Amino acid sequence: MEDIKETFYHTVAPLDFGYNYRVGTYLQRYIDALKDKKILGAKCPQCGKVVVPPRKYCGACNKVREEYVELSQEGTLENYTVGHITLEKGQVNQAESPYIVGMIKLGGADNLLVGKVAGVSPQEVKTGMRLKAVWKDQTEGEYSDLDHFEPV
Amino acid sequence: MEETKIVNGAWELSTFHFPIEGRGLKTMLKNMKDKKLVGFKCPQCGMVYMPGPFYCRKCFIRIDDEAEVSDHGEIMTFTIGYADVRGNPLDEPRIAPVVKLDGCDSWIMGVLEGVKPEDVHVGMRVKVKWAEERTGSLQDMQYFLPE
Amino acid sequence: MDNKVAIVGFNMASALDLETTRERLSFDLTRGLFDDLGIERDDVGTFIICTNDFLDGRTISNVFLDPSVGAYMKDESKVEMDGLNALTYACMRILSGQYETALVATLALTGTQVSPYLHIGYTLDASYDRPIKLLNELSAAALEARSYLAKYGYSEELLDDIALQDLANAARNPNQARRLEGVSKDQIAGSAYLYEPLRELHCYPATDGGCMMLLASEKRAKELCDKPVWIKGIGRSTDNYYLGDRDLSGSISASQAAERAMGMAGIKDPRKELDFAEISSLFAHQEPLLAEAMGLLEPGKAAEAYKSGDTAIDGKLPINPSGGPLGGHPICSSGLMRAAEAVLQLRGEAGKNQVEKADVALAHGQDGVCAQQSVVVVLGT
Amino acid sequence: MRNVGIIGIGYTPVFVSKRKEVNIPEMISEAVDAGFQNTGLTPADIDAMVFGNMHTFEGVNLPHLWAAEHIRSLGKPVMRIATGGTTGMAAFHAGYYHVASGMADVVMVVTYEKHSEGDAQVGLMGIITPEVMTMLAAGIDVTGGSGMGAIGGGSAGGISFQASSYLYHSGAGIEHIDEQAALERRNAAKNPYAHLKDPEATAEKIAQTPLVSWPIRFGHICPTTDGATVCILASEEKAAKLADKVAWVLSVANCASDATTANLIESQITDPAEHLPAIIASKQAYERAGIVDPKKEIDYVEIYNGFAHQTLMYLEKIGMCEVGEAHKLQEAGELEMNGRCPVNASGGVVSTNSIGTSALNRVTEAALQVLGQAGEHQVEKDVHTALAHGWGGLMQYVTITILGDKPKKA
Repeated sequence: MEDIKETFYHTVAPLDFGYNYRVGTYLQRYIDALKDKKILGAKCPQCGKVVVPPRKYCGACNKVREEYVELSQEGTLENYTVGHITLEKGQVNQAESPYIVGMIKLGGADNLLVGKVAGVSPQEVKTGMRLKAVWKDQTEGEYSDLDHFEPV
Repeated sequence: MEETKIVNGAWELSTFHFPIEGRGLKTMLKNMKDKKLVGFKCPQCGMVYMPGPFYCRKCFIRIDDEAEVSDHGEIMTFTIGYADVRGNPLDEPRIAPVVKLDGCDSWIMGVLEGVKPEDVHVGMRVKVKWAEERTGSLQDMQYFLPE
Repeated sequence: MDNKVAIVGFNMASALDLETTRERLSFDLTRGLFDDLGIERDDVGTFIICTNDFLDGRTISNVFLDPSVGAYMKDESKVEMDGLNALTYACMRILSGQYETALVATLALTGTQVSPYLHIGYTLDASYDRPIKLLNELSAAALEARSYLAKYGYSEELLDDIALQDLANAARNPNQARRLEGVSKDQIAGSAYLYEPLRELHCYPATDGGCMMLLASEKRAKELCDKPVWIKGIGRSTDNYYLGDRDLSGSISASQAAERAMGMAGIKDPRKELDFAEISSLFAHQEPLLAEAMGLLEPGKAAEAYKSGDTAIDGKLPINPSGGPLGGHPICSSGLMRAAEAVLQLRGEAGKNQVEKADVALAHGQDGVCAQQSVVVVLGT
Repeated sequence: MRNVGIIGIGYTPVFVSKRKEVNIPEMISEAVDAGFQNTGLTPADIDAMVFGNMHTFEGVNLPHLWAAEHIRSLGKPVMRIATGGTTGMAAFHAGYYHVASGMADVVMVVTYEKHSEGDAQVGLMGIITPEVMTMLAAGIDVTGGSGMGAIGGGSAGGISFQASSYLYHSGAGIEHIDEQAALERRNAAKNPYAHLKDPEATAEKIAQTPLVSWPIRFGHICPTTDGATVCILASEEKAAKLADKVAWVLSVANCASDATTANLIESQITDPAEHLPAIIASKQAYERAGIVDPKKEIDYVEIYNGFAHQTLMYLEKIGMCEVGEAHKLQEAGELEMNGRCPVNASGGVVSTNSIGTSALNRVTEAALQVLGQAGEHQVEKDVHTALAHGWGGLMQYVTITILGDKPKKA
């Protein structure tokens, strides 16, 4: 019986191919507002629902969202998970300490924003908590300007 | 319209471990030490492939029979390279033929020396120039020369 | 679709490490299938390959696979989703009348060649979710799991009960990759949290695998095999990408896909008319969630159903008697393997996992984060 | 088999090298919008969708998922097809089979590429990276340095072998490739959806561009383009209700061979210039469409020519002329828009290549000619039947679609 694995090459390709993604017109507005410590949503002219972050099409209504709406910086934690691992390049590693990923309903929005939740322990976090946005001191027009959410 | 911000991403190929078929190539390299070219022959249609895959494209059956191939052959097509893979100009144009070796049905790509670019042509007979010291690598087969 | 296209045969393999290459896996499985059916590659009219470039680590991942599935100088195309979508396309090609037979060829080496989680990573919104780095396949599934548990006030114990049933079924199934003999509830409940409430044994394992399936028209099917299994209905649908826009406690894609498939098959009361279901539940909670969305489980009754054994092999409506994707999930092949497992049951060849009455079955496949897309196929004898 | 027709086409407003303002879904949505606007249809009219592109070129897996809202696919079946350069037409064929099988009545096919966000060289390298790495590990020099196995000695290796072999077998010269590139760039100048346009292009101008790998020059090579294309297909019954004019699909066919650029992992047995798959697929397509003599019965051809020699080469493979005749037709002016065998009035792929759309654009451009809606680049002769061709992979895939101004008789 031939040793099948002996007939193979086991190849690695020490390459990561890079890409440069344009954020597009809607997320650019969102990022610009983050610099001013504001959170923007976009409103559908038909159903009136506001989504955050803003996106061009309301899929349900087949309408272009044209109006940007400033949202409250406070909201309710509707759903969350406590991460015990990290996934970097698809590899599972133990996290240094457990951390919280939340889905937050901001005042004025009709959908949930996925955000990092801090300032509360993983044992004490629960749905229904009121949270507020915490900003970086120096905002730079980056997604990371909105650092995390913490209990009000 | 205005340009918008760029965020970076990557295709993380570095995390892959690829198992690649190697029987044909390993067999070929191993035998080159003795200036021999060895492919594999389909027991049904008689097609000779080098490097030999483990199955026949046409008959769709396993191939396990080795077959020796000549180090002489014929140019099926060729190109003359003026730039490297990154598009930078080469110092000297390089003639790269695709050769069908006698006794083999698959084609092999290589480099042709000893002939001017304007004299190379399809159908030209060529032979392998073997290295004096051979190690069982493709460097053993240095290049093609006109027959 | 009254008995116009049938599954006449398949050949599959799955393991945590198959010790093979893509070419060898596809050749070995296809050759084996041809030998079983006594056919050659000229007997196949058209080939649908189903692989994914990000899993194969290659642009145009079918480039080297055409010859190794027998498609040299043949009609071939590639679907880049779950295998049941490739089955759908093969089915269309036969229904059009252009071809009598079609080979569906699916494979992925997501056990040994690449992390299975990368592939979902690349589906994320490149201009937002990827730079934010909070969502990945596992965190998204965990959010979905909590949403589902919270909806009916289920405890996390339900996840252990589901996983136990699946892993015990998988342990008896020679086609499965993860076979944990004597698996216990404590073992599951004691496995490490990845993202709460999901623990390691609530999640699919990284798996190598492939599945080749031959479909045929009514006429050819009867010539090629004694026990053709008929495709009675197919349904597919798509949900929004954005998790924050979706109700994660249910699945619109699965309910719409199931409604369409059952509509085509003429099934009005799935709980009565279906004999069992093979569902692509990649995480324990997805099994009742998807079953509920497809009308197979009464909403809010999942905890009872799993405790009472209604979903077990000898239950009222067995779900994943094969063990489902918790026993092995070679991406791209996984949904097609659900269909293949259903065929084994319908032919009465499922061995230790055979359900008693097996005449009509449902197979489900999914793509994207939290089953953004679903495909449902109804099969019958 | 049910008759299937093209009832609508939508392009992004421009096909250019860099769309710097929009993200991927926003760009695709422009073509989807155009599809709806041009036909007066709404998403409610669409039963199913087929989506295609080459996703490693942008590093987005299954982009139809992210773009679901933007392509208006919520609640709809969407099938993703990708087969290299043939992706656009392979997706079209999938749309065709959706309708022909009776599984859907109206199908929208969506394709795109946003090359500027990735690197086309990277995308193409990605086809054989593991194989190349294996060859390196086995001591084979693949960088064009020394020894055997250098991939064609240059960047356009595989294609150069094809072009070189084609010139040998046809008797054409490099000047004919120059002229073909010039002819198509001149045509492109009349097409608002083309990328490289040059109304003054001449063979002499093309001949001044540097040689990459004989006989391929820079001037023979396609650009990389950002753009998206949509095509809507319908059953005969639905088409009668939804459209005034229909380009009917008379047949589709495709064929795959082995990878035809020699590397040392997979032996090559197929001549890239003989291109058997093109011969097989076109014969099948003619047979299915009931065409006996394509030279007489096909009025217009769109060839997928990532490289300019391929227009001439494939005209011969698909039987529009005998081997060795294409360059003579070119010399006689017959390939021009006012010629007897007009080809690539759109400017072809050599002028515009957003790769996921490229093979679909061959179909949509052929359809526009059949419909008489090609505007400034409408050819002079009446177009009753047209053929669209695509190639992809490592030169081993071919797709063919034949369109007509009347549905096929049952």
